[in-house]
Amino acid sequence: MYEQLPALMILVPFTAAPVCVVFRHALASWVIALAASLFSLFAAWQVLEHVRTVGIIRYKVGGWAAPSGIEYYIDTLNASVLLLVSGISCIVLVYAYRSVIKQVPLAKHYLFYTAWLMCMSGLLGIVITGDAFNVFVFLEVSSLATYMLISMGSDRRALTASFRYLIMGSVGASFILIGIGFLYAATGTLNMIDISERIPNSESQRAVLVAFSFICIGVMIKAAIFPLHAWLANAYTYAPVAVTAFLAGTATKVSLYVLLRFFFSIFGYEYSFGQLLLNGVLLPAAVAGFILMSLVAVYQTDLRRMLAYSSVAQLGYIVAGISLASQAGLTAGIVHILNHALVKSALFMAVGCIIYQVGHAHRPSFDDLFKRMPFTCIAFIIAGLGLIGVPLTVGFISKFALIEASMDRGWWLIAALILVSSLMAVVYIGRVVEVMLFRQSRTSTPEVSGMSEAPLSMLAPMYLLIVIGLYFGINGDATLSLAGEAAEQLLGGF
Amino acid sequence: MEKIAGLYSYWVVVVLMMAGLYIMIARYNLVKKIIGLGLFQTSIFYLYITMGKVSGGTAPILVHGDVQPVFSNPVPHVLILTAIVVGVATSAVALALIVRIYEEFGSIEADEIAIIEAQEPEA
Amino acid sequence: MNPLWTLVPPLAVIPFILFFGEKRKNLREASIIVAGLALLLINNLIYNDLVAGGTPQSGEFAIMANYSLKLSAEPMGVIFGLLASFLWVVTTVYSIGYMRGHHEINQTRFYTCFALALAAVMGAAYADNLLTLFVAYEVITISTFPLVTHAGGEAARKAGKVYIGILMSTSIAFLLPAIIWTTVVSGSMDFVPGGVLTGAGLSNGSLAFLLALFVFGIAKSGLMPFHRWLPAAMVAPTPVSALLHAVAVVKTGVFSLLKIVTYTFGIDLVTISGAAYFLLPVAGFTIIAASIVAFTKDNLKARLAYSTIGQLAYIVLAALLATVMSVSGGVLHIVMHAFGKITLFFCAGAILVALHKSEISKLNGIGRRMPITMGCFFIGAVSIIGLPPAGGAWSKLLIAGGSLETGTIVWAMILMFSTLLNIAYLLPIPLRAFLKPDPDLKPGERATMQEAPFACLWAIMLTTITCLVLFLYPAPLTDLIGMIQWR
Amino acid sequence: METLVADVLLTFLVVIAVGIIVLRDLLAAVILLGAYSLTAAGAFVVMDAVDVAFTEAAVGSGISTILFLGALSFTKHEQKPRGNDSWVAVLFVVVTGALLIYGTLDMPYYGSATSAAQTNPDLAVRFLQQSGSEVGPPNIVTSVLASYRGYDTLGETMVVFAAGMAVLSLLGLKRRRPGLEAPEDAPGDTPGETPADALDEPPTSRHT
Repeated sequence: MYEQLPALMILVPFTAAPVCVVFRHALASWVIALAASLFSLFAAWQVLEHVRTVGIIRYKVGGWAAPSGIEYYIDTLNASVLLLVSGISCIVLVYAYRSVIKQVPLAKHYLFYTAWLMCMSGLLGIVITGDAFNVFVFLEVSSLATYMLISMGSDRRALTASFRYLIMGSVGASFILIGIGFLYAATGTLNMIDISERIPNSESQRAVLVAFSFICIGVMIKAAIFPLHAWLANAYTYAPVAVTAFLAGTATKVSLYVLLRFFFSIFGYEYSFGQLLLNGVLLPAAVAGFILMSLVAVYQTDLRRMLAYSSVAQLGYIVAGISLASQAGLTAGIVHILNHALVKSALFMAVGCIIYQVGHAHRPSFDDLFKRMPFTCIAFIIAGLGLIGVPLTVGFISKFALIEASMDRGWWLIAALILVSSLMAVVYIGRVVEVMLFRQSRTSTPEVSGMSEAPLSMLAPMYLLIVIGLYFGINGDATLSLAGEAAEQLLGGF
Repeated sequence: MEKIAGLYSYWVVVVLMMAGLYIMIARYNLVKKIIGLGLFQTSIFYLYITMGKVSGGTAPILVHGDVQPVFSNPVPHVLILTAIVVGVATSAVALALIVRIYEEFGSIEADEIAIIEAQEPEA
Repeated sequence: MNPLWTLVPPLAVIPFILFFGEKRKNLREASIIVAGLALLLINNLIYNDLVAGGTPQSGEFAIMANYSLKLSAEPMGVIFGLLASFLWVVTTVYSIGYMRGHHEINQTRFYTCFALALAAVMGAAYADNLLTLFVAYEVITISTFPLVTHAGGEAARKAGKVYIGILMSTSIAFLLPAIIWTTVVSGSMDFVPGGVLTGAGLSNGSLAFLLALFVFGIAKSGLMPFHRWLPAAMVAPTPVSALLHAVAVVKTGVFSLLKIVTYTFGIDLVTISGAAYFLLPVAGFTIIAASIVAFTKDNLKARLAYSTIGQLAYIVLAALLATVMSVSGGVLHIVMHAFGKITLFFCAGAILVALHKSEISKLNGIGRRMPITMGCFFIGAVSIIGLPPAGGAWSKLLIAGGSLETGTIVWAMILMFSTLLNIAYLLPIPLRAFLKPDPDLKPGERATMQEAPFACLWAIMLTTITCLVLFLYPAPLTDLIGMIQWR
Repeated sequence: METLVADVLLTFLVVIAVGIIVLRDLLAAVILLGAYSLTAAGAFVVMDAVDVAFTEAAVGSGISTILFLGALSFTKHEQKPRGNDSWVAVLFVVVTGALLIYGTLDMPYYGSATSAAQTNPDLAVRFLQQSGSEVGPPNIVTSVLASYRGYDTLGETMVVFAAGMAVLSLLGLKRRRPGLEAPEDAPGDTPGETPADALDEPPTSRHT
């Protein structure tokens, strides 16, 4: 049983999904989804413990040893991402229950939770596998479920947002498929470790290079890295807000994980960064991303859209850390994957609470928000400070690590630009906080001036996430050492 | 010359793939985009299968007896069998979305829908 | 005594404040005073330890692999800690009178944030490394934001925007990279006698740039051009202004700078590298410009705010001159200016509560109605100007002496000129109050006493007396400053 | 001989692809896409991928075409004459294609029996030589699909399930958006009056 946990982590939510359809009952499917997520969380936690104490897990799926069969390859990096995905899923699921009641028709609830389970297990499947083609398959599982979840948004623009994402996502997935095809032609294998061993001896180095570029572009589309982020803003804005909170913390992070795996484990550090592709293309894209997207976020009036652009900007930080390609830079990038997931999910949950009570997230139309929803506002402020990178929040840990790493490499300009972009975060978060605290009710009807907080079942998970964030902000060593271990393993190749 | 003979079928397939990709990104009609996606994906399948072909080989099905003929590589076939189903599944979801979009917006042209969306108030 | 204990009273009192709330005001305020006295006692114990030759310090709390939060007591920190805890008690007593007399709203929130800010000030005072200092610095910024915007409404919104905008932006844009840079080149964040940057191999130009990042990054010290937050914060209730402008916020700024000059750079490195040359004129300019602007302000609190900017620039100047004498003068000036300026702010608040006047031009003749307040105002002004028999004389003397040590007289000239300006903008206020006729009185009518509530008055007298005592008996302070390890 | 057949089919595919690009009648384009799949299936047979050919014919040209036709029956049949000249798109496609062609330059030639893929002892060689004894069925593709890479097939099943649920969620239930916002009259019931059609007012844009 214990040895089978890696497989069960995926299979339990997979099996739970059809069960939800069988029951066709809102509450029942929520309970099933939550139970399955909790199980995955437990399994991910056990796996992480095992990886950190005993060592890397290589699990033969279906009994065939790699490279003939498909295997799971779990080291510190993907064990942490597994924990992140299943953890965020659990927390946001609790939150989702009430939120979804307002945003999705009751008859569709069981489908909603089915899709949620599919999405989560698809993401877990991408992360856990050690087989290149398998990544593609599970990418599609999670993508289809994501398109479905986004299309359930109550605004009709959710449909077009979902469609746009589908087009971009399919192009990305097709690019990855092409890349894997070229890799197979060049190496004759699909297992990641096997590929990495065979690449240096391959007679088809051009094919390897093209495979590298296509996988890189394909994954960058899925990860919404600037300038391939066009799908993200509308998708995050019009999806049911619980879905946005879930995706913001998991989907793009998983894609970044895939990027890391391909760059460092499969192609290898020397290959990836010897081709001038990364330093020449990726770093400018990252920097342009976090500067421009922070600027765009400043001018957004819809909170969800603002946070969506902010996400693209924050992904830029992560990519910048990766592009440093040093132990310190990689550590900073990985730790920001975890930290930003915590912060951004919490922020979207706070916005969801506002939407739940106020009915919209349009900043200029708020009034008396702090008086009406003090707990939500406080949560938003704390998480916002985390986004800015104030000390004792997670944002500070990762920003500090990132700036230190870039200064260490002597990349002063990057460090300076990161700071400029942080200042923009002060502005866009500050604008919201200002409205929350100071915008008086213009209609001045005394009866609405009372407190009307979101339900406890939404506040509690949000605060749980905030507390986790604060904990890792104060005890940053916990995440940093994890990320450091992962970075070390990545730089060492397989 | 030998190179051209050995590789041109790849090149043609690349052109086909790009035709599909072009339709996906250049055409405003949503259905046409999905047709382009189908074209793109089918061409990728073709690329894979091309890679598996061995001259003078046969379909990878074992025959009775001790001596087996030369087989083409079965691995791309396996992968593409999965990919075909995945591709059609994606198309199905996309088409369902298009039907819903048509119901809501009365159009299946991306530019027209964008204009309608721009006129709506912020969510 | 572990300096960590200093965080306990201000944090432990918060639940009590929230629990007692508006309904049991007396208990709420009594609990704060008890906490304040406890804090004062703890600081005193730390002081005793230090004087006895001990090195009171806390354990390390690692928030990142190589970087931890740690508190430890050294002379500068003990002075600042004692000062802040003493003035917390006094300000609390004063605010009891002020807030009730002025019928302020949301007093519970006010006292909560006040306590939180105090805890952060303690953290800054005893910070053992740059990281701890930075954390405390940011917590002060955030926890005082609700104090600045206490009144609510449009004016508070604008002021709050400027306040948080400048303080947070500069700290992120300049202070944070300066800290990380220091860490990258020296491998350490600790405050070490003689400075960690000595021998780190930075060129003079880099050192100058790094120092500039620190000086401008610590916008709490009010150096131009990042001083705008200080007058903006004027919309806050007067006890807040007193706290912000005399103790917590601004003093954290200059205190941090003094510590960084002494323990990160080392005063020798600053002198030898010439890093401060191009920053000294900025401080000099701020001293003069702020004094001139103060002269043009009719609003009493605004005039005091600009006066503060000028006085803080003295300390910045003292830090940048980086001689033993000037830095000692800077440390001493933290205390002297604190008592002088808090007296003046208390007086301004008392006038507001008693007579509802805030413009200087309207203060004619009020000396008859508020003789004690205006008398204290006079002594506070004398201390700020730097004249005997008030404490401000000593610190100004030391800074001026230190400036002469560097071999040029230009900085001493600036100090002298600004003293003249101080006289010109401060002394007319008590003179106007005592000598000009009261326009509200009919001829022949006698003024009646209209002093502020007793709690306010008590606090004002206490700080005034301290100003005088510090002139006569500065020995404990100077002894403590003598214990600073410069190298 | 078989190369020649494959080449002829490949030429057909190019012709069909051009047709799909040029044609504005969606119905015709869908039919052409079906034909494209069918032709590709034929080529797959020539290239010894009979299982793939069968699936492509059934799923790619059969089911897929039916899905398209079904969707078209709910929407419009014609693509409007816009978005035909996108130089950015052309440039992007040309660059991408050129990169791909560059990648093929040192690939094993078509039909090579000594390529890395063909000679990998752990994958192709093992499947060809040992699947009979290790798994059983004579069809090696089946063995690999069901056994060695059975986990992919599980994923594939989940994709189909997810797609089914997505279609069900989009179309299968009562067609109504959730009730948070004010009830809106559904456009699209009367296509002649939809906002999109109003955009076509200047008749000049309808030129052919």
